[in-house]
Amino acid sequence: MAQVMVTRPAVRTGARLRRAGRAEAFIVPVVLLALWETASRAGLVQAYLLPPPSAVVAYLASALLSGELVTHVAVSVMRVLAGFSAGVALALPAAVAVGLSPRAERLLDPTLQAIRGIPSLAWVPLLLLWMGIDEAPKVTLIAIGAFFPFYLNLVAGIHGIDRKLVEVGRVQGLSQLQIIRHILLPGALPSALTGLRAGMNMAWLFLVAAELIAGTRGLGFLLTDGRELSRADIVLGAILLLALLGKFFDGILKVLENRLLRWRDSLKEAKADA
Amino acid sequence: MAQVMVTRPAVRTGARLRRAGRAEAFIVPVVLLALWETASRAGLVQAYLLPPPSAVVAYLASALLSGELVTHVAVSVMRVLAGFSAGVALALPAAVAVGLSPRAERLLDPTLQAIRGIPSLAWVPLLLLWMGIDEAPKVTLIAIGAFFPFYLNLVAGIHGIDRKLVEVGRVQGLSQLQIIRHILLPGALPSALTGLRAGMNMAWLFLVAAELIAGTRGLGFLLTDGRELSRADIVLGAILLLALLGKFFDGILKVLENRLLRWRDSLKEAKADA
Amino acid sequence: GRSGGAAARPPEIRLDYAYYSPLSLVIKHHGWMEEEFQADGLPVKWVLSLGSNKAIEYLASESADFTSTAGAAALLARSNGIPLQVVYIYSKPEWTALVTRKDSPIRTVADLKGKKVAATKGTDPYIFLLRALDTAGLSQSDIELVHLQHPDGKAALDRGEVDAWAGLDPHMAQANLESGARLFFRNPDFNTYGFLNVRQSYADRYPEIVKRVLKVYERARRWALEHPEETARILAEQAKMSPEVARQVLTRNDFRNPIPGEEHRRGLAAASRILVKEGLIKPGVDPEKVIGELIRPEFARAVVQP
Amino acid sequence: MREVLTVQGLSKWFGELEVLRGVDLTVRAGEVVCLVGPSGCGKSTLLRIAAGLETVQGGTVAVAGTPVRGPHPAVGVVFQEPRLMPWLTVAENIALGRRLVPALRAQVAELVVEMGLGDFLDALPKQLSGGMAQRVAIARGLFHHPELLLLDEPFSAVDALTRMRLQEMLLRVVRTRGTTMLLVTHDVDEAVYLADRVVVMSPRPGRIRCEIPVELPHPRSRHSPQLTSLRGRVLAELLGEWDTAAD
Amino acid sequence: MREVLTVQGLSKWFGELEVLRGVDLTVRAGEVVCLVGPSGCGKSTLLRIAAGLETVQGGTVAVAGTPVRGPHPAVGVVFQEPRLMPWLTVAENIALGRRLVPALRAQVAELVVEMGLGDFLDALPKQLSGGMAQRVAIARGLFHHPELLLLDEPFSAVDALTRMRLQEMLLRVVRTRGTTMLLVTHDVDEAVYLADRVVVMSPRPGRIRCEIPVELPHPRSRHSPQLTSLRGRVLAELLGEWDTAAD
Ligand SMILES: Nc1ncnc2c1ncn2[C@@H]1O[C@H](COP(=O)(O)OP(=O)(O)OP(=O)(O)O)[C@@H](O)[C@H]1O
Ligand SMILES: Nc1ncnc2c1ncn2[C@@H]1O[C@H](COP(=O)(O)OP(=O)(O)OP(=O)(O)O)[C@@H](O)[C@H]1O
Ligand SMILES: [Mg+2]
Ligand SMILES: [Mg+2]
Repeated sequence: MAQVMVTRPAVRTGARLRRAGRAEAFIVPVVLLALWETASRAGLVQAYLLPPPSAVVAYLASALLSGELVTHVAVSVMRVLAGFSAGVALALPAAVAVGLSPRAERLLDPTLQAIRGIPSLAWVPLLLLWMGIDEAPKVTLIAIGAFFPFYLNLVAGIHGIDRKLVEVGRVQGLSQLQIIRHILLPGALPSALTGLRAGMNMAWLFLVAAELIAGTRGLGFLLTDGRELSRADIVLGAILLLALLGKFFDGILKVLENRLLRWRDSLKEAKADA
Repeated sequence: MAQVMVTRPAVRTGARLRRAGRAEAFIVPVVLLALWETASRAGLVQAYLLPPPSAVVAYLASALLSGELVTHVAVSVMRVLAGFSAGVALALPAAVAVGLSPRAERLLDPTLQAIRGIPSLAWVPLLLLWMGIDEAPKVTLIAIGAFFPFYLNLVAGIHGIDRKLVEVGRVQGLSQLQIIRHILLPGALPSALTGLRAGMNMAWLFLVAAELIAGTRGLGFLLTDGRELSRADIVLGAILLLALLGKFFDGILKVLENRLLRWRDSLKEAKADA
Repeated sequence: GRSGGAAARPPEIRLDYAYYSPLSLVIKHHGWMEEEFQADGLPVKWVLSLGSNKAIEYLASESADFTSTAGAAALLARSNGIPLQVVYIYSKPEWTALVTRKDSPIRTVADLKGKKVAATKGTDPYIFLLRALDTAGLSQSDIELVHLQHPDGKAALDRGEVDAWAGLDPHMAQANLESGARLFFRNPDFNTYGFLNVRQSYADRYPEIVKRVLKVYERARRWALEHPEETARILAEQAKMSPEVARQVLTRNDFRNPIPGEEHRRGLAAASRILVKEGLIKPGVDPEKVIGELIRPEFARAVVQP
Repeated sequence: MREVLTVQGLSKWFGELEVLRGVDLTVRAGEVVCLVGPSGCGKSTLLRIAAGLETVQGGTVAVAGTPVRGPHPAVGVVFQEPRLMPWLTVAENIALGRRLVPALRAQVAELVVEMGLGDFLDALPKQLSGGMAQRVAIARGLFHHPELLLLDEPFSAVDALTRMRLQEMLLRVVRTRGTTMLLVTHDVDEAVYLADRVVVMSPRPGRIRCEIPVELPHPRSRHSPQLTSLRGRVLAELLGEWDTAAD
Repeated sequence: MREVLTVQGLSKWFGELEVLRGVDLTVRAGEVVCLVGPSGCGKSTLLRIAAGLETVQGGTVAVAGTPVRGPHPAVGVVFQEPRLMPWLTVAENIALGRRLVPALRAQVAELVVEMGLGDFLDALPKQLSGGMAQRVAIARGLFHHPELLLLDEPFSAVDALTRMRLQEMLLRVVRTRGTTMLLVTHDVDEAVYLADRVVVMSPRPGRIRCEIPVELPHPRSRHSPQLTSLRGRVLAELLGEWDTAAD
């Protein structure tokens, strides 16, 4: 009988593995970009319809040098962060109420679910009407976008909490508020974090509609503007930046998720511990 | 010492309570509609900006009589269902792979997360380029919308599964496929159902962008058309229908959710059992 | 109150600029509007309109007070109850035409029979298409109309998804330069002009302000007539167009008659017949009456010197 | 003596399943009552009802003379499963709901050492063995000094020696704080060693089959002939019911 | 006799925590070995390693001569907690992963009756008492007829009489199917009654303190003097270690 299971040397689980992991993340995008560039150069698609990545990068570089890009990105990031925070801050009490009280659920949930069905583009004329054309309607629209995924996931998370744990809180003499704070919210945390990530995503998606409202700055504006001007390089540059920024903020939330959920004894954490 | 805890009479938990619950759902929307109608009639808002609900209903009634509305609704419902099914069908294997294999996660997840950041409007020119102007790009766009919420929630659900239960499957000699089928998927079901509902929502949201592509029918088209023609009653009628249809399909999924999750010993089911 | 006359003044001057209104770009570029109202301490707020329907939304929701649209869009809005009026014609643009691919066999409007044609419903190119069909004795049912947003129409044409496209500048100019797309049917009179609109109540309340804004527009118009090259440069720069596209677009703008009048009334009347036929104007609305209410030439007459 | 827990004519159904039928039970201040009975007879259910966690179909339950309508602040519960919050450390679980200021932490630490878990104050539940988790749950139940403590098989997952140590600790708590205890156990030795009274339940639908007083002063010797004979009586009662049920 | 489980020089750390130190253990075909030791000494960990669920830092583990690299089809495990799938009924949990065709269902039903859970074939886990859930878990472990069965405190949540019935059932399984068993328990009576050999572990880091063979034929009498004296020996070993550890 031979030596059986030896743990993998500590080194592998450390920096080296993580670096390998990061590298793997680039395989798919790099292959896609290479295909696209080749197709463009080979004339399979017209450059004015789908300019090659190099042309997009060239545009981005020039816009970066002119300082314009920084403004667009900064403005959009500010809007998304403001709207996202507002949406999440409103969704939290709503979800707690609906998650806990069947009465609140009957009263609020159907209406919220219906409002959830209103597409971002449909909000534009309404918000314009109510709030004019400054920052308020834009941030509000983004907040609406971020509200629902977080709300939905948090309600589901609260509904899914093990009744047994809530009973512990009750017999330990915790107040309703303490139960919410110490049991329901942490217990619903995995769902809430999924909701946070989905809400952040939605905030970025709604940004484009928001920046249809009388804007001249921001990535959403850049996208619409590029289309209006038939500038495929601008359109693709904006898409690229939106995708990267979305990914970046999602990445931050993912790190947060990994940290906050270390206590779990689940598949994910089992892998991480190994 | 008096009689203490008597269960509530069975009647209340039955039909009566349910009926009361349904009625409560209408309080908020009815109040909102009444306010809006009053504001319109009192001249607080111009009818050309925000026509009163009665005007919107009048438009819907006329469109219903002309048969036009039925077509719009039918076409949109078909597109949403087709796109939703396709998106979910694709997200399932992707989520299972990413949920189970850290390698698949490293390889696929970052790219998917970036693609998730591309807003619906940005997809329109790309899909047009790849798929032309028929049904294919519309359904594809809706599928893209439905894909991500389901994917994200299912991955989170699989990652959150109690490692202990998976171990049971392994020692009971279940194959990897059996573990997925009998443990991971049912265990991730609560999250998956949340994702299904979010995906259905996203499908309706993406519908509007999809119907910008060479459509003459569908609720998304109606919305865009109404805006193009400065017809606020059409815009609001379309919004109303989108909200109601979204709510309707969400309701179906919610019923499904309640049925499929009866096994849970959670807050929600505790309330339902009581 | 309404009696204020010259004394009444809004808190700020809110107006739009648009890539399809070269004069607005010229004014913004030179800062003439700010210059005009500086002495009064009135701030000027610019809003970018990315299309007629957005410009109308800004006007209707009182987010802006002067906005630029195509004439047909203003007509539709007025017929749907939005109380706007045209006070100035910023251009007689030939911004739309029928376009096909370089190698397409389509030569005349008659060739469109049974073909797929892309257009955006309710917009100038759409009306242009229907009027063009009319000249060849065709109607909408003789072609297969494909509803596409302007930039999407251009792409669809290029990819052969459609046989022709009711194009709009600058997409049209670009298609022409990029892939040699042909403008096979042109007629400047079938375009419905570039309207500068205000809300009726605003015009009633602040007639002096309206005149002074138009005065600035006049200044820009004269300057543009005198400096076509520089105007093209401004257009290229502000609207991120290549210089060639900007030059081509500018050649299709005619700045000579800024006063709303009979010419425009006729143009709108012709357009309105199409709009009524297509059901885009609500039944029960009298187009003649609407056009009468829409056109308000008094301010331009007072400002424009022949 | 004052009645801390009074149960009269209690009946409980879970849907179609009759679990308790006409249960009467009284626990007086300072008493230790042990509840034994076959698995599934309704012991946990009875405890949960006393804790205010279940509705009933008939009968009355009162704690210190007040009808039970929900969890009572003076009643502590140690559930049959550890039920630790997986996101809290051992110390945080024990002081659930309170901020772990240094003074409180010191108190918790003391209790944790008494439980033989000295090194695990800051461990997460997933890092504990079964018996360790159970001991944390006991510490949590004791921590807020309840007047009445309901314990559901609290020592089922610990080894014989740890169990003895914990039994002594419980008796010490009764002696020093005057805590009243109702303890479910399936270990008959444990029941007769700890209890002032052993209550034997019949198989489902659970009724009180008999109450066996254990009138021996503490400290008791675990192998005294009196305890051995009591043990025999309790087993016989259990066995009798078992045989009845098997018919 | 053939060695079914062979453990040599096993050492296991959880991060900074040394749990097992140089453990050697052999279980031969048809043997019943009981593992006793203080709570937290590494009994469950040792079982989990034998089941192929943990990596180790040193030493070898083999089942039927083959190094363990993961769960082995011929090894069954009954975990310390019931670990039932909450979405499956009792019958589905027992037949986990297989479609409940009528023939299979009949087999399951038979086992369920043997476990004293006759009426609960279609109940959900949330409708079971603690002891009932544990019995379902035992049934699941037995159901696929493993050659080697690892049981982690399988009877900790059931009453004395059910426990005896289940012990007899296990012995019957050993006799009729020749199943080999490694059983963790903290009940010394149970250990000496069931085992061919009792293995005593020391406190963490767990080592094998001693092995006490029980060379008495079955059926044994629970109160025979031999068993009582063996019980004393085991307790003394445990206690000895306890005292050593307490120093
Ligand atoms: N939530 C529930 N829904 C339905 N039935 C239940 C529920 N909880 C318990 N039961 C049933 O009630 C009966 C009594 O359960 P209880 O947990 O009180 O038993 P117990 O005496 O504590 O048993 P054990 O010693 O095995 O823990 C059991 O038959 C069980 O199936
Ligand atoms: N996943 C884990 N991570 C970190 N430490 C762990 C983990 N699992 C167990 N331990 C530690 O390993 C030690 C042994 O645990 P194990 O569960 O094997 O004990 P045990 O002998 O079964 O105890 P008990 O009789 O209480 O069940 C304990 O100190 C525990 O804290
Ligand atoms: Mg119980
Ligand atoms: Mg253990």
